[in-house]
Amino acid sequence: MNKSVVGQKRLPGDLAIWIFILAELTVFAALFIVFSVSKSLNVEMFAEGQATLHPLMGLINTLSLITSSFFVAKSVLFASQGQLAKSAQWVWIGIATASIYIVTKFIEYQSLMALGYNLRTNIFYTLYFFITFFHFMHVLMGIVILIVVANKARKGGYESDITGVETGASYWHMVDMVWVVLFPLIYVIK
Amino acid sequence: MKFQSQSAAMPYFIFALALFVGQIVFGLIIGLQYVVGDFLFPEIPFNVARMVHTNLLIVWLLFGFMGAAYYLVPEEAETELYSTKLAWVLFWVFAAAGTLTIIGYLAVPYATLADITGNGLLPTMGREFLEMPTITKVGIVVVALGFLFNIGMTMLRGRKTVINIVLMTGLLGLALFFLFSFYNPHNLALDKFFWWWVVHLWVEGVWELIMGAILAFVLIKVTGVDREVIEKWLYIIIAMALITGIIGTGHHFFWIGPPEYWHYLGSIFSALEPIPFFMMTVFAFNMVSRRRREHPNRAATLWALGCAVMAFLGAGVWGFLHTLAPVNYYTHGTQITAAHGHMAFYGAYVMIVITIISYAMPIMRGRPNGNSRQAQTVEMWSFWLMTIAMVFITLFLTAAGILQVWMQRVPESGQALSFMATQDNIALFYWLREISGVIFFIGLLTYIASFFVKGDAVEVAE
Amino acid sequence: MQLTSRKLTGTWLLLIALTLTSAGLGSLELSEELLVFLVLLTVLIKNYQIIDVFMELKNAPLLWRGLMQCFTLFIVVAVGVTLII
Amino acid sequence: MAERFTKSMARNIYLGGSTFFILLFLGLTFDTMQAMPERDNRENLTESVANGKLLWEENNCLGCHTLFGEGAYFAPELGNVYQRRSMGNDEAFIGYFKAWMNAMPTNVPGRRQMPQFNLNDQELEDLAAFLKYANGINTNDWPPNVEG
Repeated sequence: MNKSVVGQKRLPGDLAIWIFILAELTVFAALFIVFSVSKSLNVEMFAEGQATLHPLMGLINTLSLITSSFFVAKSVLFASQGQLAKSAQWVWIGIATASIYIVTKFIEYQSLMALGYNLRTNIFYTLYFFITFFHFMHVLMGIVILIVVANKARKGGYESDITGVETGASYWHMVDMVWVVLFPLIYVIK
Repeated sequence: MKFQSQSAAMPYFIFALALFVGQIVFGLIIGLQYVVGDFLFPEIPFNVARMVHTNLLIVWLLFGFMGAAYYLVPEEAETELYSTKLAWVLFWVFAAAGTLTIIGYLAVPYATLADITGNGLLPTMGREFLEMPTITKVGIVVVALGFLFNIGMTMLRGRKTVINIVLMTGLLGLALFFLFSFYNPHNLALDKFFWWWVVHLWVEGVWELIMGAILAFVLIKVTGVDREVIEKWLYIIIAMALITGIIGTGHHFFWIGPPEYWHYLGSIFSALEPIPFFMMTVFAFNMVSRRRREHPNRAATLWALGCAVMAFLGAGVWGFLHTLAPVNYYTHGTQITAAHGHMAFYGAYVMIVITIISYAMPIMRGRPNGNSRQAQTVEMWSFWLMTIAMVFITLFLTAAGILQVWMQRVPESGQALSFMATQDNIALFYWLREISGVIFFIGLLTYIASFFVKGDAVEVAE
Repeated sequence: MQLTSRKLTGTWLLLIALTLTSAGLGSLELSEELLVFLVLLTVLIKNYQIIDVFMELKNAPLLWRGLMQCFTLFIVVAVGVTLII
Repeated sequence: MAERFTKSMARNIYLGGSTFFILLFLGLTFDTMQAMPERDNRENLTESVANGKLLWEENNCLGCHTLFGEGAYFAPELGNVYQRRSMGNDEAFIGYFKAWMNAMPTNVPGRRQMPQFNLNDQELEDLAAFLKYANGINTNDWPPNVEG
């Protein structure tokens, strides 16, 4: 059980993950700024490029990641109440929800590449493919982390201390946060 | 010294310093050739002296890393070295191979050396920093395998600390990436692409692990700060080094053939490369300010702090200065690159090797509390002489580089000055650099002299 | 203030609503500046909600909550400024 | 606060982070290799060019010159020397190149000296072919001007 006193300030999860999350956000910030600067330097190229994307798939992905994040947050809540079996269950549901993202992203890459677009087509596609793929790899990494957490929770690994669940969840929320910026930046603002 | 076998580091350190002296002598020669073009020509042409200068640097740093490993791995693992005899045999093999190679460079024309050593069978020579004959490269691999075996067995037998694991990973990576030096296709663009897998993934990848491990070891020893704290920092710093540094390789792919997207990837990730160096500086100062004891070897502490600062300046700031593709378009391959190279190598790798030598040598010589106060004073003088001289070398080369960019690179074809005309125009800075180099050499001699300064043994206030 | 299941669900619905809103904004014929401003506003609100509720940083030390909020704010403002210029 | 900064978490970040970026780097390398045939002028990589490259290496030309900005910074860039000296004419370039190589060293007092490498006619032609081939590699418009 988590014995935090009500009203006392505490940072959920391991401090190391927060340092890492800030580092990750720095990398993404750099990527986003490069994207928006390049966009204002190449207005037409970016408009043409964005027209070939699939905003609906982007929307589905946003919803799936937000919902998955929500389920994982629920799982932390259960863990903090000592209901570890339920906690693990919600982590699995979160992973299942995120797999929607993986499928849609895969379809979107497929359809773009079938049209002959790739990393080398022009600056827009370089940034589109790199940023989204970089994020895609983060989702995969997050899922691996969540699987580890769910397994450990199922085996009762967090009975005395739920820091591990919080750490995994915090990373997962960061992946969600990044997509929340990425979706409007790449898909919506034309 | 906790374990007798740690003294295997001694010959490595001594030989490293001897080669360091050689490196600087040749540095002075080529520095002078920049302004007095026919100096020592045709006996020692520039390309030969330059090759000796850079190869000695690499080889003496490798000797330093090996010495550091022989010293700290047994202490960390809390066991004797697996085989002291192997360490000595490999020392002589490596020292002989290195010396013969340098003699080869100086005694015969390079083409003759290539011919004698059978470069035609497996051509690997004549590429920057990897000029050594193929047979020497094979020798390096053999020595590295024996060394890794020796260190690895020691580690496996004893306590597995984070410092040992990180050091071992770094050394393994060093050996692994060196294998790319044997890949030399006729296709120039591919040759250059994979050449960077050796050079960049060494100095901005696995060498940083080695540096981090050595720095962490010395900081534990001189500050007495809890190992747990230092090890966590070490992990986070090297994680950042690899996260930024691996894709950061892209900043070398801008103008050698690979596609344009490397401009973006290389710029973004290498712009973040100063972060681990900055963290290292914060870390070193933080640990020293939280120290639990006043270690009597103040010189070693000074080197450790200086190393962190200079690595940040040289590798971090001076690297960032010209790493963005639009800037690099103009600065690539000018004296700005040379400025960065000098300060980065000195700050990160020369100073870390001197740090461990400064810490370990007195102990191996039976002075557990460091050298006498008089000797330490001399050593600290050498620190300031070399470091300030290096700062000036860097500044003068940067000034030369900026002028070079301005005259030779920025104007349109037809209006730009030719390379040689530009060189004539910036000769003043080359003279100033040479003078700074002489001061650096004096600093180095002062450092060597500090080993021979006697004086009263340092008492420790418990 | 203890986190409750109800609070989580409420935040989730808010995030969904804001996502749909921002997607809808893209299909309206707004001026570029207004679109950028409105969309980035939804992004900022969403990320602050994620930080406070999902990440549970509302009750965390000020340093960490502040760092995360500043980072988000920085990204949004930097993107906004570079897009509009 | 610091007590919940665990070493195992720091280690996981290191291992996870570096694996992640190594995979990404390998993926990008794979993509680059797909792109190279259109960029690296491999269709002009003849036997003579290959021999020229070997001569380039075995005489340590990079010890003074740069090639695509890499090497020593003591003597001019040679990645674009074909463009700088040929006027678009192969014969002219080879003629110029042979005359230059055979005139070395200049022995002008105080000036930088290029050694005499004693290459025969065929070798000089191979080396010239190598420099022409290098000039044909797509370097993203580097150097900024003909001076290199």
